[in-house]
Amino acid sequence: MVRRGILGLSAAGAAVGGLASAGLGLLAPTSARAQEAGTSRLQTVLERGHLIVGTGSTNPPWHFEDESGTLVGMDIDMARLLARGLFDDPEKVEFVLQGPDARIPSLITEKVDIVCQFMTVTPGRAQQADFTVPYYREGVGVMMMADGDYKTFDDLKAAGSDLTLSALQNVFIEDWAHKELPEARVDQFESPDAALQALNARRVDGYFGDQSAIRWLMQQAPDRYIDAGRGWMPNSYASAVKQGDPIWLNWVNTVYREAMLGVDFDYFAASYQKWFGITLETPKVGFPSEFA
Amino acid sequence: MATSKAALLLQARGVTKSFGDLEILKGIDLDVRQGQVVALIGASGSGKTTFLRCINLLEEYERGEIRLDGEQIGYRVESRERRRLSEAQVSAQRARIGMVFQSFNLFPHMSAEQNVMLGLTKVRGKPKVEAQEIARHWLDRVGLADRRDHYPYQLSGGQQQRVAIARAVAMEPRLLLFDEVTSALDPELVAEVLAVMQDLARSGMTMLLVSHEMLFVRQVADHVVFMDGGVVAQAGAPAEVFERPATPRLRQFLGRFHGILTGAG
Amino acid sequence: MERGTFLYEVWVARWSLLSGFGITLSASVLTIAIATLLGLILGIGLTYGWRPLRWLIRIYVDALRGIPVLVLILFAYYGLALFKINVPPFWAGVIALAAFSIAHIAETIRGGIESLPQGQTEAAKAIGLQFHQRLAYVIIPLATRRVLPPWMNTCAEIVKNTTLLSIIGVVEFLLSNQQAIARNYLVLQFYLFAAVVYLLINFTISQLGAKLERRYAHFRY
Amino acid sequence: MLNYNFNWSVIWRNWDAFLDALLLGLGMAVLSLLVGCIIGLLVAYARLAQNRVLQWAAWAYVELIRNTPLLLLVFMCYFGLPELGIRFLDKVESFVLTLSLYAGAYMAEVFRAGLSSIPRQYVEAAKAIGMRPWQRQRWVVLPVMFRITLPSLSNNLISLFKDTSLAAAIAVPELTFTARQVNANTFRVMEAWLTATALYLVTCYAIALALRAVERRYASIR
Repeated sequence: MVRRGILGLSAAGAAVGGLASAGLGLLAPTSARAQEAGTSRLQTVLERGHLIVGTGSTNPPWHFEDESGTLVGMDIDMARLLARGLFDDPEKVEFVLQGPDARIPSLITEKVDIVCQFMTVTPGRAQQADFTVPYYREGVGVMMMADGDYKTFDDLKAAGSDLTLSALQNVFIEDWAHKELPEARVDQFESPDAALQALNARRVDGYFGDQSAIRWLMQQAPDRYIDAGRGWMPNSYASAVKQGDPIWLNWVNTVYREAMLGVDFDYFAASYQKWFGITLETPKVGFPSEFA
Repeated sequence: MATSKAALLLQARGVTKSFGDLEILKGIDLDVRQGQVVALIGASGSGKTTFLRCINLLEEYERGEIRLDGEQIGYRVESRERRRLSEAQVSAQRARIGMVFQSFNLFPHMSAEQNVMLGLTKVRGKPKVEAQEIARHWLDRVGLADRRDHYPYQLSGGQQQRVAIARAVAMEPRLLLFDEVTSALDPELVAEVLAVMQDLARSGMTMLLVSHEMLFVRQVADHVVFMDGGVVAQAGAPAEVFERPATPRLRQFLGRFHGILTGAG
Repeated sequence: MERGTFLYEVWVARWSLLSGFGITLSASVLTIAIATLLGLILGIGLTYGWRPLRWLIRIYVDALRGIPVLVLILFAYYGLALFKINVPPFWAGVIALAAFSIAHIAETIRGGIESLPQGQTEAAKAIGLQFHQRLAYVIIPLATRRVLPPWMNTCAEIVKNTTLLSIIGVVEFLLSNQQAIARNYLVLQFYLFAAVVYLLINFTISQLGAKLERRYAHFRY
Repeated sequence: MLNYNFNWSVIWRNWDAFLDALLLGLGMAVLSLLVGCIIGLLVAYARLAQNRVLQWAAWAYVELIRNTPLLLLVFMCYFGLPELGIRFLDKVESFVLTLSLYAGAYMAEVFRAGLSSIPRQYVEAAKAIGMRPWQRQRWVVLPVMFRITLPSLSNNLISLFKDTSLAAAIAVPELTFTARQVNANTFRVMEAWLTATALYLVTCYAIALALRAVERRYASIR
């Protein structure tokens, strides 16, 4: 079940309501609050009968639409895992599609129960939302055209200020690029499509982005691109929930941890294989590795 | 004033002109001698204005020829074929013929002085200072010395027409054409324009005018041409044309101005 | 058809392109409907309104016409969220487009009404019609003819402006083409394809407009 | 009602960026208008020319450009031209090219209307003092048309300035891009967008005022 504000009809009612409230009070939240005061979100979700997850739709391999128009990706798999844990049915999820900037606001305003949207854990964000345990360690890298001027990371470094990279607009993106390529210029685009287009059109020399995305793109068009072969700036991807609900946070953490190390490992490993092309090693039996 | 002994300046022979199927000029013959004031009169639709415009090549004509100082206007005949002259040659010929229009046609984006100067600097190639001097002289002559920096919209119709006359005269044309120059004016403004024209006529300027001001024509013109249905129906000295109209059409035409003519004449 | 050729890729992307086309059309139609209705009301208010009301509308109209549509769209998308108004991107876009077009249509309507000869209104007054009757039977029908051409222009502008919705992630026709390009790299082909489709939409609108104009052509005054 | 605490220090810290962005946008708009006027003039003359092919080509140019969304044209120029081997334009130049072509189509219509509205008599008066064809255009037709079309010229400049916001889509650091950047960096949504909006409004108003003064200066045609 995907709720989205596109092909008008279903959303028309909601939007007319939105217009009306915009005209009237400028506040009245239009969707029912996801949580009653005093009880845990866990209880609310169970009573409601489905989970509401905030995510996006334009960033493979995390959350995107496949050729049949179905929402898929690593974030989506994590959300379905939660639904399975709650209702024994991975389909009982409602996805609310939102832009990256809406991730924290939608939690604060309780529009969603949880955000699964390639969210980088930072101390600043942790002040506004509670992060779950991370389920992916991301790094940034550069991808070039296979028939372009630059073949290796050393070529990029040597290019100095002649080098232009495209990237998805982001708070830290320029600083991160400059850590390894201090003189490179970074053109920031609103959508990952546009950033990639800029590389395809050879408007830029390289696409600067998440290694997961680069790996995915290289898989899709193996002869077209080359990976500069250098990753830096480690950062952790986790889900986030509204602050101040330890029961809910703990439940999600439990599911995630056991996906990575316990009963749901096979499900998790299959997703890793599918989206990142990474084969995970089966956790060793014996002493739990997280305390090793 | 000019007599028949003066040199022939303009010579039109068998000029015909049609708009589509409608034949407006059916073979006009006309001579204008140096220093003469020739007036074209006739009912509207008789072809006076069209003929005037042919002289300045604002209209193309099909057959016949118009010569200025013996040089054919607008066309040359080459192995019996009539060819139109180049735009540059036509422009040069036009520069020798001045024209004043019914609707003044002052350039709206230029002051009175600039209007007069434009042709002097761009066509005659005179230096700006000299052009300005000439412009001021002529504006002074038409009584508008104090209006030279005014734009057309700031001038009355009569003043605009006087600027237009100054603009035409300043080019020192061999011949000056006037196309019903007082028709668009309020009655009280007509006199000031006619006065300027009379002044020009006295100074020896060769003029060909289309006018409905019969009194003025009678007083100022040396030669009057009555046009009717695209041909010259009668021509001669004013006294002759006005007092001995040869055709009923001319009698009828003049009858409309009877009061004015007898009253003043 | 071979994989990688333009027609094959259009075929593969047909549903996504169709849905994009549908979104472009629905966004355009909704915007045109809202903007025309409210623009008409504001336009009448701007012409006949009580003075302070007129000023208010004037400020709205002038302000909205001085802001880029893209900024309005981004503002509606990011800004309204702060008022806890749950607006999905599609509707944020429609609201912004409509807000902008209302201003244009209101101004058009005012111009149309004010260009009517005074005599018409006076004649309507003279036969004793009340304000709303004069509006309904005389002024609006007569102004329609004047307003029709600029209104059709605004409609075409609205269709073109719906492409800006792609920037806040609404998968309208342009973005559906870009998604296809992201898969198959047929940049020029798909952009030209998109251009032709927009051209056809706007051409249809202008044909429709010409037809309407002919129908109203007998209103001469 | 609005639980949002304004913090304008973000804007002051980024004030230079906003001003640079504003100047870049204005510069692109003015440049596009100038180039667009040249294109527009040529196209307008082509549309009024005797030659059928020329007429048709000019018509096709105007209709194609005016009925295609600007954003699409921006993408075509930026992403598409390199496919054709045209690589020497950077993002700003490619945007200015797009906007110039766009302005050209609109100015062509403005100029065509202006040229056809010039009374035939002015040209005749110019003919009568012996001016050659190009002199008539240069000293009479064009100056008069310029004065007639001045109001549309200022409207077009304002439109073009607003259209520079689309350059943000190809990462040109103009106002919209800067507002989005500040927004992304600081999460100060309201401050960033209000600032951008105010700068757009004030600039558009200033352009309108300035050009109205120019119009008055050239108001000799009534």
